[in-house]
Amino acid sequence: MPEYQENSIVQKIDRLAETLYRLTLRAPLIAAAARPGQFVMATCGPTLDPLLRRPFSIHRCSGPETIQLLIRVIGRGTELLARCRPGESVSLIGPLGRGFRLPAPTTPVCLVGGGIGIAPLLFWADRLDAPERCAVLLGSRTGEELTELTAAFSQLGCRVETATDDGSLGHHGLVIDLLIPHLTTVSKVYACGPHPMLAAVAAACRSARVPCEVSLEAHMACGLGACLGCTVPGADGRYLHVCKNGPVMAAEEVAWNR
Amino acid sequence: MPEYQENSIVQKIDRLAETLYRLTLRAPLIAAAARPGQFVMATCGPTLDPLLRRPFSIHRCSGPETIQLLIRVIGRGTELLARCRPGESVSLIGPLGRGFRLPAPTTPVCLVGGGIGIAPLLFWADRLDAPERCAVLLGSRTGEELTELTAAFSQLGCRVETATDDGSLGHHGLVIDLLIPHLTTVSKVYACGPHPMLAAVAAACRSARVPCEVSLEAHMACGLGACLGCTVPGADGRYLHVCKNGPVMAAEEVAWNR
Amino acid sequence: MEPVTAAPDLSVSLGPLALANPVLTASGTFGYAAEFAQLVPLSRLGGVVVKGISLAPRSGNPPPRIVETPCGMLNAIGLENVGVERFISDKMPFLRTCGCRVLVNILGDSVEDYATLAAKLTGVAGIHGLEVNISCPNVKKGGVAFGTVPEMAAAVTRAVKAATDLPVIVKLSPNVTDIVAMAHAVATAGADALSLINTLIGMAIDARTRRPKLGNVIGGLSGPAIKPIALRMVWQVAAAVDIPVIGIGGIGTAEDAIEFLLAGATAVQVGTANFYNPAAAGEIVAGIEDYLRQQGESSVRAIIGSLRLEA
Amino acid sequence: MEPVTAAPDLSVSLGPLALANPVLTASGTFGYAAEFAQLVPLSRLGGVVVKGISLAPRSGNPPPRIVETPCGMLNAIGLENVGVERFISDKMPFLRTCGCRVLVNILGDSVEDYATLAAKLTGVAGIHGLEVNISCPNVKKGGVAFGTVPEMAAAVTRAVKAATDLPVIVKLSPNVTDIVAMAHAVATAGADALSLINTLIGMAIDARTRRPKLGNVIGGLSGPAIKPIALRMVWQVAAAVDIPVIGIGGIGTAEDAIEFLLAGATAVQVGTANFYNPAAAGEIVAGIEDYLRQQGESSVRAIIGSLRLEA
Ligand SMILES: Cc1cc2nc3c(=O)[nH]c(=O)nc-3n(C[C@H](O)[C@H](O)[C@H](O)COP(=O)(O)OP(=O)(O)OC[C@H]3O[C@@H](n4cnc5c(N)ncnc54)[C@H](O)[C@@H]3O)c2cc1C
Ligand SMILES: Cc1cc2nc3c(=O)[nH]c(=O)nc-3n(C[C@H](O)[C@H](O)[C@H](O)COP(=O)(O)OP(=O)(O)OC[C@H]3O[C@@H](n4cnc5c(N)ncnc54)[C@H](O)[C@@H]3O)c2cc1C
Ligand SMILES: Cc1cc2nc3c(=O)[nH]c(=O)nc-3n(C[C@H](O)[C@H](O)[C@H](O)COP(=O)(O)O)c2cc1C
Ligand SMILES: Cc1cc2nc3c(=O)[nH]c(=O)nc-3n(C[C@H](O)[C@H](O)[C@H](O)COP(=O)(O)O)c2cc1C
Ligand code: FES
Ligand code: FES
Repeated sequence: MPEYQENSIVQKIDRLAETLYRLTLRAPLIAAAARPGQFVMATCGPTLDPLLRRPFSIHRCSGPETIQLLIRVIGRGTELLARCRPGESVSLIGPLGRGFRLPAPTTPVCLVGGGIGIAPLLFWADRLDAPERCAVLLGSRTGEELTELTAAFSQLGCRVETATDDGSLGHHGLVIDLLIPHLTTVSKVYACGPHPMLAAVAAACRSARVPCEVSLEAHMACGLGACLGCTVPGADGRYLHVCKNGPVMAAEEVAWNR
Repeated sequence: MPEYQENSIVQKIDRLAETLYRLTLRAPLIAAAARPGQFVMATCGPTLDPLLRRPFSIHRCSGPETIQLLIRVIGRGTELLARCRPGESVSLIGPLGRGFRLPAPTTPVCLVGGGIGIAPLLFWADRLDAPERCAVLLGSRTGEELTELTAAFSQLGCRVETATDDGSLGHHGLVIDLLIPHLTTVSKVYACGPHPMLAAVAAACRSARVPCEVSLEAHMACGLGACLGCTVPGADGRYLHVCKNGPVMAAEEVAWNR
Repeated sequence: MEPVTAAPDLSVSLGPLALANPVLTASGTFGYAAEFAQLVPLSRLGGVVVKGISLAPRSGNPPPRIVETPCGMLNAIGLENVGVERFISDKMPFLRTCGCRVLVNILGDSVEDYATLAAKLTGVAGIHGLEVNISCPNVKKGGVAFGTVPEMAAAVTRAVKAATDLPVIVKLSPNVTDIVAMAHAVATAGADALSLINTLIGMAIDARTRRPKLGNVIGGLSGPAIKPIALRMVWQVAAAVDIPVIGIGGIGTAEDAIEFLLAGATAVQVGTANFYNPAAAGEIVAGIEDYLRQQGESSVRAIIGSLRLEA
Repeated sequence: MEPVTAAPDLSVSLGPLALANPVLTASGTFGYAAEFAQLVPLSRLGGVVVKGISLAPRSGNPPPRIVETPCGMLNAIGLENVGVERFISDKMPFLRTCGCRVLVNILGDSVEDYATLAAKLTGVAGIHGLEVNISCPNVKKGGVAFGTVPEMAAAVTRAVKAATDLPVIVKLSPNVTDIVAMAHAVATAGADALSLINTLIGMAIDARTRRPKLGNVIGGLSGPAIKPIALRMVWQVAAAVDIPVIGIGGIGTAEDAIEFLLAGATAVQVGTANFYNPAAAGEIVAGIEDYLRQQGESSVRAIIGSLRLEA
């Protein structure tokens, strides 16, 4: 699979919520090659501090030559990215990693996203042959964060359900609560979000014998499989490397209890 | 003399030439206390790289609450400053160091500026009691760099003469050539510019027995007299510290030959 | 953990030396304190460590003396200082007024120099302790730095302790294979506390001119770049010795300082950060207080060495 | 100096090993080269040094293994690798096609391990040299790192030299008091070249959770932050030994690389920079060529060690 180091140009930056931004970048090589669930490594600023690139899921290929990133500001790197202005350039490496694998044709599936973990799911919904078969379950702290994203999934024809910690939108509680009723009908679950959410989703799917793919996070230096830094414990006792074995993995590959 | 650490706000940034910028900053405390020849230490970016503040002469107090810096882009710090946009903040420490000392009243004086060394001279001309007595001699690589600056001095009522390396404006040659004829009439010379220019000005003034003050440069960590980093050899064999003993010094204090 | 509402207790003790809070400024980065008086509320600091003082005045190294490096700086000041006599007559009057602890950093060419300096500073009003800089070359031993040979470091420590009744802090050099062995030697020789780290030896070259960027060719590396090394050494030393340790190296924020406290430092010194942010030391005092509230701790002493290693 | 128009000669020799240009990639930062094949024109590099290989496969340290630090990073990978058998069977086929020199970094728990590894790799087609990583603990000597004791480093060097006819480069650890003594010991023991530096030992703590940020608590510091230390050590070692030196540590631009060449390095390795800018090594080759033109030099060999120290 092709990989590029590409100087993308910021085309647009939208603030979706207090700490949530959507970056639209012109990156023709990466846009043409990207598959849902893959990620890019982005340089956050013009100097040597912060030093390392940051991994971000490809949120969407919004045109043949552009990609979008959904960015939650949590530290110095994401803060610098959120200050980008149109016309500036952001160096990207990508598309990287293994993306989502196709479900059986036409069967109903669930996409489960928590917080910033919603990012890769829109691209996936976009590329799934029949979005109507998608139930998209989105969880977040507050409703504000979900407004734009819910609309985007709905536009694709997905059925969207939401859960918020503060009850300001949809179910007042966890997104996993929304998943349980679906497990009797869906043929596959795709989940991305905080580790405890993924663990809960994996456990629920396992009980219900529904195949489940999860997109994991780990601190990364290279994103290329070279530094061996991005380890998570695997179910077989060996270490998995998120950037190469994932970020999307079958839930049963992962050692959830460690 | 008061010194402040002040978060200034960028009000305006003008590009005067290819690599020459004028920054207008709201910094009420520093503006109120500043005297010509003094400088500020400015933070260049939001991260730890570049780490140290950069010294810049106060180019002008353009209003009661604002100061201007004239910035030549030569490296990473100045590059970052030139990318500032109105509304952003720049941390300053100042006003620092010893400025120009007053000449005898009403006698004619010469201000000699080479390249970015012109920066502090405008503030000085501005505050001199009778600008008409000022002959301002400006040298530069090309005329483009001098257009705006010449106009500013002229507006104050100074007589301006220019010299350019490429002959595109005024005298085709060095600014020191412009100084020689004045040395018979002026009571004092104030000079700021590259070290070789200052050495030549100091030598000419010494021959003509005209008192001369020069503004020097040295790499600085603190600007406060604490790190002892900003040394230049003094005429008496001891080291001078540019940030405390200067930046403006009597030419005879400096060991020019070393 | 419950948020605590009473102001947390920030006081700590470096052996015999009590500090109102654990934040000091590092030698050579804060002059003689007067240089920062307009920018920093000195009385809010735990203390200041003044620029290293020698017996005779020193003029220092030829310029350039300072080079910026990635997230750090090299300095080759060459221990320029006014000498002990002028320090006492010219610099102490202001230092006596600054409202915080005053520690004097001393340096010499021989064991005797150190002892003489300690004796001269003992009994001077307003001096609360000595910090012994052993990163200097021992001219009698071919210029090998005192701080790289345990026996030489111990000899300096013993001599200084014998010459003074002031608290004696020995400042370790990081340019060694085994920092714990150095710490042991100095602790056994009677030091009241240790401070570490001094600068790492580095170099920079101007590719265009093919010359060293420092007049002295090599210099000392300081700043955020060295923080991980300093923290590791402080952790190793604090676990190995019974005397208090002061953490130094790249500290610029309260979070940095807290990392050192958790690793076992009883106090910290802020060095290079004073240059790029004179407000740093004050911000760190306030930030430690905030942290203690958030963590529900009523005293800073509760977090010293409280790094959690169990899984 | 006149600008030179003919392409400058970039070739250098590391003792018996000739390189088309002096730019290599550093062990552990370039995988087994295949990982970068789509981003880097491998045949334009002087060579690649592969991830450290041990006799048996190793699974490495628990996560987290990577922490960013100011202008640097800490890694505690724990020498995860596929082991020498799978390296030869699975990784060498690609490496044989990559069009540049291939050096294999080896590591062991004992002198015998190193010798066995060297013997196993000797005669494998496509391997042009061995780089001996002596920053590992000697399990027979209580876990003291081979690279911190001159005699132990010399013993490893002799054993590897006796086991192979490949060029042997010994990679020095910077965590020592006297890097020159280490270099002497290894050179006298027969090393064909030296490479330095490996990472400095560091640490990072999460203030909020009070836990180490690395699963292994301590890790190796690399990146631009350490460049001044690496450059100083390379300068000291290059002046002291007669064998070629490879400079490593924080090199990310041609200017960085040139600093090391001026200090006396015959070649350089690009490490952490491969992560933040995979194009770095290629840019450095091109940038050295530009520099030579600008400086009017027809060969890179003319600038090696050409630092000007006179005033
Ligand atoms: C495969 C993958 C896809 C991701 N997709 C997205 C996305 O689409 N949108 C989004 O906002 N975030 C995403 N993240 C998380 C994102 O990479 C981190 O939030 C980001 O690196 C934080 O950088 P910072 O400098 O702001 O934070 P800091 O905390 O200052 O970063 C310090 C260091 O920790 C690392 N780090 C911190 N948090 C994380 C994390 N959660 N995962 C990995 N490394 C981390 C940083 O990369 C950096 O090296 C993804 C992470 C991975 C591994
Ligand atoms: C008292 C004083 C007043 C000055 N006034 C002005 C002014 O009004 N306008 C202006 O454009 N420049 C002025 N300079 C020069 C200005 O400080 C440098 O051009 C600037 O620091 C370069 O930073 P950089 O990061 O772009 O360059 P880099 O070369 O990347 O800087 C690397 C390091 O070298 C130092 N450095 C580089 N050049 C100089 C220099 N000439 N003097 C001091 N330190 C230097 C930097 O501060 C930094 O620490 C003044 C310098 C001094 C000492
Ligand atoms: C410019 C400068 C001068 C210094 N002078 C001394 C000194 O005189 N005595 C001493 O013990 N340490 C001296 N140091 C070392 C610092 O006190 C401190 O140990 C070191 O800089 C590491 O801390 P930092 O990273 O916070 O700066 C000096 C450091 C700098 C940057
Ligand atoms: C993630 C990582 C893994 C490394 N693995 C090895 C290794 O297996 N063997 C070795 O000799 N050095 C290893 N190193 C050290 C590098 O080869 C190099 O010496 C060091 O990183 C300094 O160079 P740099 O600052 O350019 O990265 C590793 C470094 C990093 C960052
Ligand atoms: S991030 Fe380097 S191996 Fe995965
Ligand atoms: S810049 Fe620190 S003393 Fe002058």
